[in-house]
Amino acid sequence: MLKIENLTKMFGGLAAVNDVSVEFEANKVNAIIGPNGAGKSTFFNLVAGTHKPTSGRIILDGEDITPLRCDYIAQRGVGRTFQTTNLFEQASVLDNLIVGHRLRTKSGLWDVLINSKRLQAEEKACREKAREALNFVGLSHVENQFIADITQEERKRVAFALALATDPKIVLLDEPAAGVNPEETEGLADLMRKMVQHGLTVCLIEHKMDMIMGIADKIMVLDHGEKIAEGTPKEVRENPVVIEAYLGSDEDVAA
Amino acid sequence: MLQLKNVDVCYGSFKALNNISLSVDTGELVVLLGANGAGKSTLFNTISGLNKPVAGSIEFEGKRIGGLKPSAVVSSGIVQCAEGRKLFPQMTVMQNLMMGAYVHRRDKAGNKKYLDEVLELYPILKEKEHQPAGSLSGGQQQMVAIGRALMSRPRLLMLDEPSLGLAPLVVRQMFETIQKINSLGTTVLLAEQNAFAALKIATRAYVMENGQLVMEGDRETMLGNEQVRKAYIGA
Amino acid sequence: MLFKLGSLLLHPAFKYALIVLALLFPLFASNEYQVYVMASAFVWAIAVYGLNIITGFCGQLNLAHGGFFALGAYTLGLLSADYGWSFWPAFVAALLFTAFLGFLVGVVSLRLKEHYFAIFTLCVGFIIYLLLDKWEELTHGPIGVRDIAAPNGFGLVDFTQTVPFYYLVLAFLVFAMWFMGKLSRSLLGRTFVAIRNGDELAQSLGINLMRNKTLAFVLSTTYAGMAGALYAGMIRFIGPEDANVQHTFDMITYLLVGGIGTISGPLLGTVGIVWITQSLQFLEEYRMIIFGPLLVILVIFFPRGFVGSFLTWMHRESQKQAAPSKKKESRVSTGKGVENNA
Amino acid sequence: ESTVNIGFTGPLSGGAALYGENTLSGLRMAADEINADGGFDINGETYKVNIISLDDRYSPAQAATNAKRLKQESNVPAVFVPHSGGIFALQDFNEQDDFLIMAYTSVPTVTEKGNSMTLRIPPTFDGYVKAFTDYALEHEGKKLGMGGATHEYAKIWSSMIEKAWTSKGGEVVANNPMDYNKSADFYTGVSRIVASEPDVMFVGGASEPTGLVVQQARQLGFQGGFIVMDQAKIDEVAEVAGGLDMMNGAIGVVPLSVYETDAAKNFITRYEDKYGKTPGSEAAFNYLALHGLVKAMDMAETTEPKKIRATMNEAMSKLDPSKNPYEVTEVTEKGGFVTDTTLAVVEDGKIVQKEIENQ
Amino acid sequence: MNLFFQNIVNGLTLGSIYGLVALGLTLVYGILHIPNFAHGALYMVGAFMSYFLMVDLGAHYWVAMAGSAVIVAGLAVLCERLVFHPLRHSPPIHDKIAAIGILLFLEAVIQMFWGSDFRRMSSPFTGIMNFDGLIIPEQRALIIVGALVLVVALQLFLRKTMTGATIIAMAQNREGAFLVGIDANRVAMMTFAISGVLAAFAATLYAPINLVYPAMGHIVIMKAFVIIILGGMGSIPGAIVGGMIIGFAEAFGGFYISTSYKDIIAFGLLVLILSVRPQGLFAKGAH
Ligand SMILES: Nc1ncnc2c1ncn2[C@@H]1O[C@H](COP(=O)(O)OP(=O)(O)OP(=O)(O)O)[C@@H](O)[C@H]1O
Ligand SMILES: Nc1ncnc2c1ncn2[C@@H]1O[C@H](COP(=O)(O)OP(=O)(O)OP(=O)(O)O)[C@@H](O)[C@H]1O
Ligand SMILES: [Mg+2]
Ligand SMILES: [Mg+2]
Repeated sequence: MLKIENLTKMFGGLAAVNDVSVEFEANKVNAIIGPNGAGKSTFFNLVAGTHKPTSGRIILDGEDITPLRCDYIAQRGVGRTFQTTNLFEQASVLDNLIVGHRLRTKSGLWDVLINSKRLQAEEKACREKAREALNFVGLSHVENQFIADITQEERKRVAFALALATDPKIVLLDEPAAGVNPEETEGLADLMRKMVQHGLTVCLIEHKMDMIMGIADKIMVLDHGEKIAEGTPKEVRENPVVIEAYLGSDEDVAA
Repeated sequence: MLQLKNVDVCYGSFKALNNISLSVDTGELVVLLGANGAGKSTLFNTISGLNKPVAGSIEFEGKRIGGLKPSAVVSSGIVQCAEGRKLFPQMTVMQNLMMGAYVHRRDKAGNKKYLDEVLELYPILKEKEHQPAGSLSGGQQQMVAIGRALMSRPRLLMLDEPSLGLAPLVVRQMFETIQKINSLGTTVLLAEQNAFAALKIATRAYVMENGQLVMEGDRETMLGNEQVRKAYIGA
Repeated sequence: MLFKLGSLLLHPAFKYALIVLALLFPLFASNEYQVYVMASAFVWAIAVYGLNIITGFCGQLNLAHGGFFALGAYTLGLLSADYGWSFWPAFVAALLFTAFLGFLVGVVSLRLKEHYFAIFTLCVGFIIYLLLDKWEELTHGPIGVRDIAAPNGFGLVDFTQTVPFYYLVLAFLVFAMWFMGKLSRSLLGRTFVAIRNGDELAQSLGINLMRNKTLAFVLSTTYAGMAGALYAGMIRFIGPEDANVQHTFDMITYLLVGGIGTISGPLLGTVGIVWITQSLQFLEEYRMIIFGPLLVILVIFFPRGFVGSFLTWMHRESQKQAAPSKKKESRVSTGKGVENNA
Repeated sequence: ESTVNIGFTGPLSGGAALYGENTLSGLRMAADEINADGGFDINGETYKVNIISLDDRYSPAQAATNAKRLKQESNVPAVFVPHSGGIFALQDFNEQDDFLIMAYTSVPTVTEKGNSMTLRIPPTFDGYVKAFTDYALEHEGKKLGMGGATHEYAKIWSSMIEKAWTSKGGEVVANNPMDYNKSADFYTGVSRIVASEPDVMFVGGASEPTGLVVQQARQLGFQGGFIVMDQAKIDEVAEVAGGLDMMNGAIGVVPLSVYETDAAKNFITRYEDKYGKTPGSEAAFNYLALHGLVKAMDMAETTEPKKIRATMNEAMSKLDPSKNPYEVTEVTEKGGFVTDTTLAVVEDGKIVQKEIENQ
Repeated sequence: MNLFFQNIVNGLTLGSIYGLVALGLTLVYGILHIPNFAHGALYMVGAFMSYFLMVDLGAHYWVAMAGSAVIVAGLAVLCERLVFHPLRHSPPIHDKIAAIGILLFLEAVIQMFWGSDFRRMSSPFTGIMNFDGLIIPEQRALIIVGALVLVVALQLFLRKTMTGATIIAMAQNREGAFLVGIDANRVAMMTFAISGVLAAFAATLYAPINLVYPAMGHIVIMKAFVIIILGGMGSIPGAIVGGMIIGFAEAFGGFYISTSYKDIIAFGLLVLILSVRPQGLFAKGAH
């Protein structure tokens, strides 16, 4: 599905991502963990095209997407969320979501001017897509509320919905459960499982080990920009290098 | 030592804190549990003087501090280490720590002593003292933030989600040092999502929901409580 | 009660009522001067709608707007005065030219962010002014352009008369507002708003930043050009001072006071402030002593402008009425507070 | 007793406010005098004059709006406008709306375009140009450095000077106009002109910045004379430049203060009493224009603009000399006031009025 | 050759003034993120206050300068308290409009008291130094030296004093500053006060070789904005270097190309530089 070959990103003298090769399978939850500053977010930024890699290749479903700009990559089916999502506070949840499907539409200025059939159809499609995504994340009941009036966890779900509205094949989620309590974390994990059931591939950065261990099919561990381990949760958890660099030996606290 | 009675705080028409009464005794390590948006940060900011209560009273060591300016609260001995660290990114680690001593700026000798203590607690900061704080890793930044707070010589240290976004290894170290700080005599009020780790080092805990305190108890009671386990610790 | 009144204002029929009111205005007006002021307010309002597209929707504070307004006026003025074009072809040329120049400026400037973009465009506006002032061979320099053609009425109406001109401007204004309304609800408008909320997020949604920002910029300069051309046809004398940065600030004020990013705000703000300034004329040189603080007070107490504040209030009220109180349920207890005794 | 309203639109705030205020001060003074004298009469009824002034911040569009308002709400027969942009904008509709434009500008085109309801108050500057160039070529030298201002009025002046200078065999060694109203500093511009070693410098915008230009030219070692554009008044220029000694060899219009006539002296004293400062020509010209206008209404026995315009020539010729500091004697067909062209030169630190030699 | 040096002196004089005005602007921007469009009005008020103290009250030049600095600092603090402080949570466009409100108000008030006449203020430094044909009037030399002294003093204040450190802390993280007990209001007021003092000094230094009138701030403030963008918003060395770039561009462009195009040269330069370096010359990375 997503194949990364020798990916490197330098910021000045610093190798934020260093010669990472990895392959993510379709229809799985692929997690990335690692200490702070290991290059996880940078890795996502490279895949999504926000940053251009210094060297290496990114191949999505057999197509080399390395040179593409990020809006084209989004059109190829890469959706993502950010650690902090900026939504338009003074507009309703639904209004915020409609634009999510914009990349699948074609109408432009001229359509607005003559109020074309195409525009009407596409607007309808976008609205339906937004409702569908909202329904998927379980927030149909807040559709008319202002973003300013919904809770933190609901915002995270809206951010998911926004990524889903783009009709992605693969979604990149950057610390979606940061600052979310265990019960709600579980809810988000369920949501990710549901995405996979619906044929999506999930890529996830998280520090919450219990969650990762519970839902990940495969984990990649980054440290100082380098891949130090890769495997199933069980393999990773028992990997001495990972314990040394990231988990620590006391399982209690990590849990 | 710290006493809140019937405190209300509003953001515009939204009531973020509703009739909060809470107390912290000298030497305790009190944990405040609560979901996102429960109002933990709001409570801390209110105690710190960043928000003004619309009703109720806040007393610290017998003096009313509700409604004082943040600078006055810091001088009186309550120091907050806020969510998101709030460091001065272009200043060096040392400058950041020294800014922490701002309210005691005239006492040069005292500051030296506290600085040594902080560096003893976090030896890594000594190595990085001339680096800009913004260039450190997340965990190191959190250390600077706590170190800076300690430089203000708090008698009550308030820590707002210090483990947020940190790697498990670092989180564990973080809790260890919090316990250490507490055992050295500083009273601590700690807000956490990471309930299990927090409760393990706590004397007492409160649970907060939708701007209200809904439960209170010591460590054992809380750890034993079924509902708390389910909602805040996970299976 | 107030809420009911408010919903009346939001009723779709209300805008037709407004149009009828505007159509009848010349009959109510006690003299031609009032019609004239209203017509000039409408001209400015058209330009402010342009500013609303790039600044209100797309979030890029464009301080060259007054410059583009003047370019529209000059294109029409020079083509008609020096090259003998009649009004309407020159009008179309003015639209095309401001759109084209907007494209060029947009491509260069929209790479910049926030304050940098704002100040950069401030400088572009100033350069436009300097060019109009100094490039005498083309623009007549400080002497300005005279004998500009008035809109020809094809023998049916005489647009040099104030009242017919008022209706002409009104027609353009209604068109500008109509288009703006359509735009704001369309996918394109939503795309602009997405960009305002953040470049990164917008891009991750597959939105081509430069193309959309440039489109918004070109649209806004075209609006400015249209307003400028109408202005030239109204005053029929233009000079470099028409490109003064002050005009840009005036337009931002109109936009902000009315309600940035709203549909009716720009009109309300423009007409309101134009009349306020007219009615403060009796204070002569001291009127800025009143107007300055008034501006500050408006900005502090109505940060979203009159229309924006109203809309937010209406939304809150309607939510309240729809769902009186939605209690979040408690996780650990049955919702009563701690009996605290400490 | 009735009132006739007279309109004024000009800059009363913003960068050109001083100019607008000075203009208005002349009008106010004349109106006060007329009213203190008991007004004037039309067909037996006594009328007082009421000046209604509106600010236009130098904007032609605002001037047009103001004029509409003045006409519609106060039914003014005449509107005083002290800037050519505003005048051009008003000329678009003043015949149709039926009011006189009292234009204070010496730009010749305002009366050349054939607007039947425009009166140009100051003389056009063609006369000065000729006289100044002749004098300078004869007494100072052949090399001219041009350092005039860049506003519309100064531009027209400069181009006429340049033409006159070269056509009479002079040489323009530098042409470096400067923005007198907005410049932060003239040193650069002036040093560029001085570097070309001219015998004479053409300067002039508002008096005070002109003073700075003169001062800086002297500081940079310029020894020659100046041709001073009529907007600047030699006495005011000298005050800023650091005294008349700095201005030896300067040629300009005779400042009001040097006019030897009783009318002028008398006007200056009254103006100084009233406003506590020395009047400039914009005050004096507008003062006499309002007196002339009222005289015309008095004589025509009407406030109808067309009839006023028709009587204007006669009214000016009969105007009480004490109300006519510039001794305007006549109004041309096209609406221009006629005054004698004058010329003054600074010699040995004194302003000396010179006869203009006829060609 | 002398002409070349003459232009260097001209460039230095202009650059010093522009730099001083830009310094106050960049300070307020860097610390409080307010693009203070009213700064030019403070500059203008500074000139009028010195004029008033010198000409109407007969104070000595230096006394007038100090007095004016105190008054303008107070005025700037008032602006902060009454206008910018209530707007601290608003989007930046609101600050800009409010600042324009202040500007209109201040100009109108000054005009009410002093009218809009061009006024002339002289200083005790009227001599002219002549170095073998290179002419430097004393006041111009004073401007250059004064700007230098002020910049060094400001740097020392910010780097070496605790009070200066609080200002820097506030610039880097407002809430962090609260948390260590810095009184943010005091710092905000102090920042505005310093910007006011700088504006008053710049105006008083410059007034003797220029004219004093209500609109005198317009062009200077436009240039100051160009300068701080050029130098990187919030950067102190950037403001000085930017000031010098514009000063020299005007002096040399005005001399060797054309005076009437010198403004186009300055603004064109900015467009050119920003097209190549979108963050300005001295920006400390992206926000
Ligand atoms: N735009 C940038 N310019 C320069 N350095 C950068 C940039 N973005 C990231 N870095 C550096 O690259 C390294 C990796 O950062 P990254 O954000 O990818 O870490 P992370 O693994 O996501 O950490 P965390 O878990 O704290 O979010 C860090 O040292 C960071 O300082
Ligand atoms: N400045 C503000 N204006 C309006 N509402 C606010 C503001 N700050 C917080 N709130 C609201 O007050 C409530 C409590 O927020 P607070 O930040 O105190 O929660 P918290 O318990 O600290 O949550 P978290 O775990 O996310 O830090 C939330 O509903 C939040 O949306
Ligand atoms: Mg990250
Ligand atoms: Mg919080």
